[in-house]
Amino acid sequence: MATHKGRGVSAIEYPTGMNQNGDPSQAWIKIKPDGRVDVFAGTSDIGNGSKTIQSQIVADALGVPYDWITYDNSNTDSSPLCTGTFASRATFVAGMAAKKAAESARTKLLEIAGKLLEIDPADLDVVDGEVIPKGAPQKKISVADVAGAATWVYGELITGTGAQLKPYAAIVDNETGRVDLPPHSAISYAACAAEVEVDDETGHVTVTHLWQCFDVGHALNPTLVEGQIEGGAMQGLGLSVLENCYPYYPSVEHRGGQFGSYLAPGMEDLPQIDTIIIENPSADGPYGAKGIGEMANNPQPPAITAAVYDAIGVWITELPITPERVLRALEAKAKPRREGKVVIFDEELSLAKFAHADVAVKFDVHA
Amino acid sequence: MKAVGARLPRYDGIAHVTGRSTYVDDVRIPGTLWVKALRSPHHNAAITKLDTSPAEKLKGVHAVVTAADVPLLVYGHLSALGIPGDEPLLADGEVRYQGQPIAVVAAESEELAMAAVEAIRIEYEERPALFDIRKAFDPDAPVIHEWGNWYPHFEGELDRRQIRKGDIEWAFDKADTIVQGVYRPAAIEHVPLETQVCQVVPEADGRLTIYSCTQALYFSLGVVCAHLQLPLNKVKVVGGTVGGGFGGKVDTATETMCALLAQKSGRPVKWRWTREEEFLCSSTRAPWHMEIADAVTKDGWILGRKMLTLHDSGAYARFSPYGLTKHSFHHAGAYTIPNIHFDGYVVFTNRVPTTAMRGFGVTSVSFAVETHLSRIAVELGIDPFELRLKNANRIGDTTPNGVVLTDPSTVPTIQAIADAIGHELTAEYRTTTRDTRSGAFLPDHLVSQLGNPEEH
Amino acid sequence: MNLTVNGVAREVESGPLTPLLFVLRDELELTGAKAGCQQGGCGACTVLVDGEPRRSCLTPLAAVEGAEITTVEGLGTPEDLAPIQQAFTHHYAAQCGFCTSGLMLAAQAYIDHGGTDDRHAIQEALSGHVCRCTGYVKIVDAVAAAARGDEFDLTVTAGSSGMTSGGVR
Amino acid sequence: MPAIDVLTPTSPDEAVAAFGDGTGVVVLGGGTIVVPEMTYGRLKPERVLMLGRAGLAGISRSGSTVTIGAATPVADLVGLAAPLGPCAANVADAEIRAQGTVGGNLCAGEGPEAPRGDLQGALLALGAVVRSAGAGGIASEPLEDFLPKRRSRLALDVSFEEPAAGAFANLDRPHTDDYTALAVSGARAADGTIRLAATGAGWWGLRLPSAEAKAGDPEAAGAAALADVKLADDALASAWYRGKVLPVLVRRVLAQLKEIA
Repeated sequence: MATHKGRGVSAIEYPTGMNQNGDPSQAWIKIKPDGRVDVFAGTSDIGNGSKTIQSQIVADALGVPYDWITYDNSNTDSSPLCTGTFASRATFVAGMAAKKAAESARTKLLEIAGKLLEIDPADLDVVDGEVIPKGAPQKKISVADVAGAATWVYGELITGTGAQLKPYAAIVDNETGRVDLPPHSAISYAACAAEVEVDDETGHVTVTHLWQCFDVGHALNPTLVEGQIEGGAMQGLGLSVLENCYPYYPSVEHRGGQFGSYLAPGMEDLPQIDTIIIENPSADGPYGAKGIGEMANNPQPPAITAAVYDAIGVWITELPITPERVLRALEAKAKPRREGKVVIFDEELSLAKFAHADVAVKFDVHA
Repeated sequence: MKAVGARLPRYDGIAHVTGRSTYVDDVRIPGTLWVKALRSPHHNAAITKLDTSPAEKLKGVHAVVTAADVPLLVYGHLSALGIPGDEPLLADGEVRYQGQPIAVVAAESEELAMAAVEAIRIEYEERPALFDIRKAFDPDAPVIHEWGNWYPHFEGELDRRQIRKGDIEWAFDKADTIVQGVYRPAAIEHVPLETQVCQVVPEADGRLTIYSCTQALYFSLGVVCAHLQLPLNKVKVVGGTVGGGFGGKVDTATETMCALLAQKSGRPVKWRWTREEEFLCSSTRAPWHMEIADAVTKDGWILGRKMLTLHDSGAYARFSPYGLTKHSFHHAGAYTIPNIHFDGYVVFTNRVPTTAMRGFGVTSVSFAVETHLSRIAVELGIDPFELRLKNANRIGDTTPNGVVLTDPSTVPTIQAIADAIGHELTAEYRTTTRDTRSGAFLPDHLVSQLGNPEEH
Repeated sequence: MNLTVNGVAREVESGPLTPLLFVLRDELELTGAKAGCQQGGCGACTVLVDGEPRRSCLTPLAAVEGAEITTVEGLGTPEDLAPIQQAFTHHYAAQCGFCTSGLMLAAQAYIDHGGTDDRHAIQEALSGHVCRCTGYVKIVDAVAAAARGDEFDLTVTAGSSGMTSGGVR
Repeated sequence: MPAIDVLTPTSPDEAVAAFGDGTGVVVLGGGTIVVPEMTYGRLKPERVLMLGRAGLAGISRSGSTVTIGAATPVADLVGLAAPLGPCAANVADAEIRAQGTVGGNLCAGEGPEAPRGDLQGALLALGAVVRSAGAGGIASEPLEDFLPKRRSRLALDVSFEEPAAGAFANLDRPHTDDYTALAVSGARAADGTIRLAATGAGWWGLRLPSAEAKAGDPEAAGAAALADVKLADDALASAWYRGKVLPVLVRRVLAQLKEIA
């Protein structure tokens, strides 16, 4: 038996928000008479932490402590529209709606405070739950006092609404796929290196180490970003070497209906994961954030595939890289076919191998 | 203290660790009926007989719903994006995948609901099925979808998503080497620990309250109201706390059927999918078939890329046309490739419809193009880091469909990984930045590709 | 049938073959244990039976007659979290939260049986629990910290082992 | 729904009496296999015999003979010598091992998607004898003979002579609640006889007599093992793959045995 080690690398990019945009999110805020803040948004928290992140955004945009925020995403009666928690949009798009709602509530808050203090609202700031006149901090009053005055003195409700929508980028040329507007919001970038060990007798691949670097724009909560990145790494590992709904794809036979036969990554599959977070703030996300939730499982499969090649000298380009595929590849030791300057890999997998000849010609990517 | 940037604990963290977060299955509603579905055992078949009356006659069975009960049976979930509908809420005269729901029942207990499903009389006439997308275009392939075997409605009229840029013929002529490869990532289950689950309560005022594990409350609201032909104020979707989604809970898989059963029975209903239903009947990440031919120079410049993508959509379109378009926009990866020829097809097969999953459309293409780059590096004998850094997107580079990039980070992320694993880069690559191309990083063939970020 | 659940003697009426999971969830309305698969495959339903972690979906009521059952509701309250709950909070070991109660109870048993902060031992002990989110790094961090008897500041969370900031580039 | 008759014997004799000839009785040991089948509506028993309190658990030794009660949890075997100890340690995860029983592992029906009965290979290699009850009374017989009729018998205990050396090799794909895609167990008796058996090479554990006959030549033994099995495709592995790896595992087991003087 021989165990072979190998390393591979990859670099990827991924857009934030729905492709072509056109996906609105909205939020609204009301401030209670003691200054505490209720945020209403329709963003589901699927574990990604959108309740937390949007509360943090509102706290800073308003200038109040985090624990003053109540976040309600519980139903469609009280919450305005959010397109949903997908497309890496919960922080970037929905978070921007929450930020705008907080800014609009802040404007209203300062308007009341201005009346109360007889100071131009433009000369007021809100910090840690207090309204502070610029240059005259001794005159500061609490947000609670302002909210109380709004309720009991001025007969006003301090609210704010916010909506975020980048217009839909239509394809204006079917020939080239050209669009009339940028079809994405901020693009995030990542690179990854993987180290594997391959048993050349059983074909078993163990991912031993992943190094990853993500440009997250700005980590609004570093711990939650880590959760996304590490979670994505494990799902990427699953894509690479474990998971398959159809073990004999394209056949539908032997599809697994149990955890015993569908190989979701388990705790014992966990490799060493080292991650570097870099922050190049986005121009248009809340506080410079980008959305990296989804891309977190994209860089591992190509890095692991290259690492397997580095270990045993064969390319396995059907995922997952199961022990069976490793043994079949080692047995075939396929070499690319060379035709002049053209190097053709994987002919045995190609459409041309399976389709009728005239179909194959139509779909040929060959020069 | 600034909240943004701080390592604050989760808003719902204490609720999570004390078991007090309320997921849909945890909502207790007295008098709730259990829901179960009759699902197709066949991959492709005509339904020649369907008689639900034996189930309806069982004591304790309060409602059975079939296609005939749905006010709007077919609703295009992405009709706003010009993607028409093809999938009936419940099978109507034919089934196109194993596990497709045909009828749903609501009964006093889970056992009784299972018995009611078994009591429904149904007969099928099996048809030949199609599973291999590489054979879908063949003249003798069985035609398995009303639109043919591949989606024909891109921008209302195209049967493929097409991207063209520059002069692909020039790139392939000029290339020193052309490297071709085929890439096939698999279908993946989302496997949220919380399976699909829904409860619907018919309220006294005629409204429906839907407790949903959806990732998109308003999206589900819109889908339910469309099928039921109700204004948005007649339905309240309650949710927001979800036991994992990963894209699979954008499908509105249970809500509409439960709403119809609640309406028909006048009772609260609950449907919690078993893990087997989740594994075998819920949508998956799509399998993809990608063929790439890259025209490269011997010193590692990628002059052009030809790419063919087949996206295995399963039996219906769902979000696949959207996913393929996103895929096409990103098929150059994190690099500038001046000459592009991309054709992509959404292909139907008789498997469970595929849907969005983390990285939708791009996970596949990242795997394909990055593995391809690793192969090119080996083929040319070039360091894989340096091959990437050479072609890496820079400020002012343009995407396959011509959009100018303003803040790409490919260069710093690759450099950071090289540092992390102790991979020595030459000075040229160690010191290069993401700034606008110049010098050795601006060969003649890229000059005309640069756009002005200021105009972006 | 009689059980002691979280220290309280309970008489339950569910049938003898009813899985303990549904006795807890449906009869006793303790919903912390989750019905993740009902196949024994995921660990979301794990509770302690006489101090040992057991998949409650696989356990018929009659098999645990007279036993002491501990569910997540018996670990601690929001005002007075058990150390393992503090560890999971501080180390951000719960994302969607659905696997959390089963994992914490298994971790509690691991620590009660003298488990240490050895990462491989923790991975082996908890290997029956799927976290799809998948927060394994932080879960192992949390269990290791609880096994060491760390003190936890619940106003902040900890960064993962293996994370570094690359700053702005 | 008709009520299910639940029998909870408190002694081995009561268990044997309650089982009778086994007609219409579903035996529930730890519940890891039977309970999900009931939950999913595939198993609708009329009578369920619960073994948890029947006094059938425990490991005893008499001289070099080891006897394991049928209701002994798999976890209790983990500390035993190879092949049984490492084989038991490879079963699913710690919680399932603590709940699933030896008897259940020997008597379970085929799984819907993958082989079950991880311990069968190790016990076959050990030449284990099963004592069981049912039609015709209590009988003892070699595990090979017992396995084909396991669905109609109530296993009481299984015993074997401690080997001079034991070995176990498996495909290690660690994940939750897994069944063994393929494993090979080997044992060398005091007289030098080598017995080999596989789990995952068929729907239950199988002896590998052709491999045993060539045990002195690991390469030849590995190849010969293929003659002893009828390999199947399932969700875990294809027949092709199992055919490739069975010889590897046989070789590894024989190598391990050789290392133990």
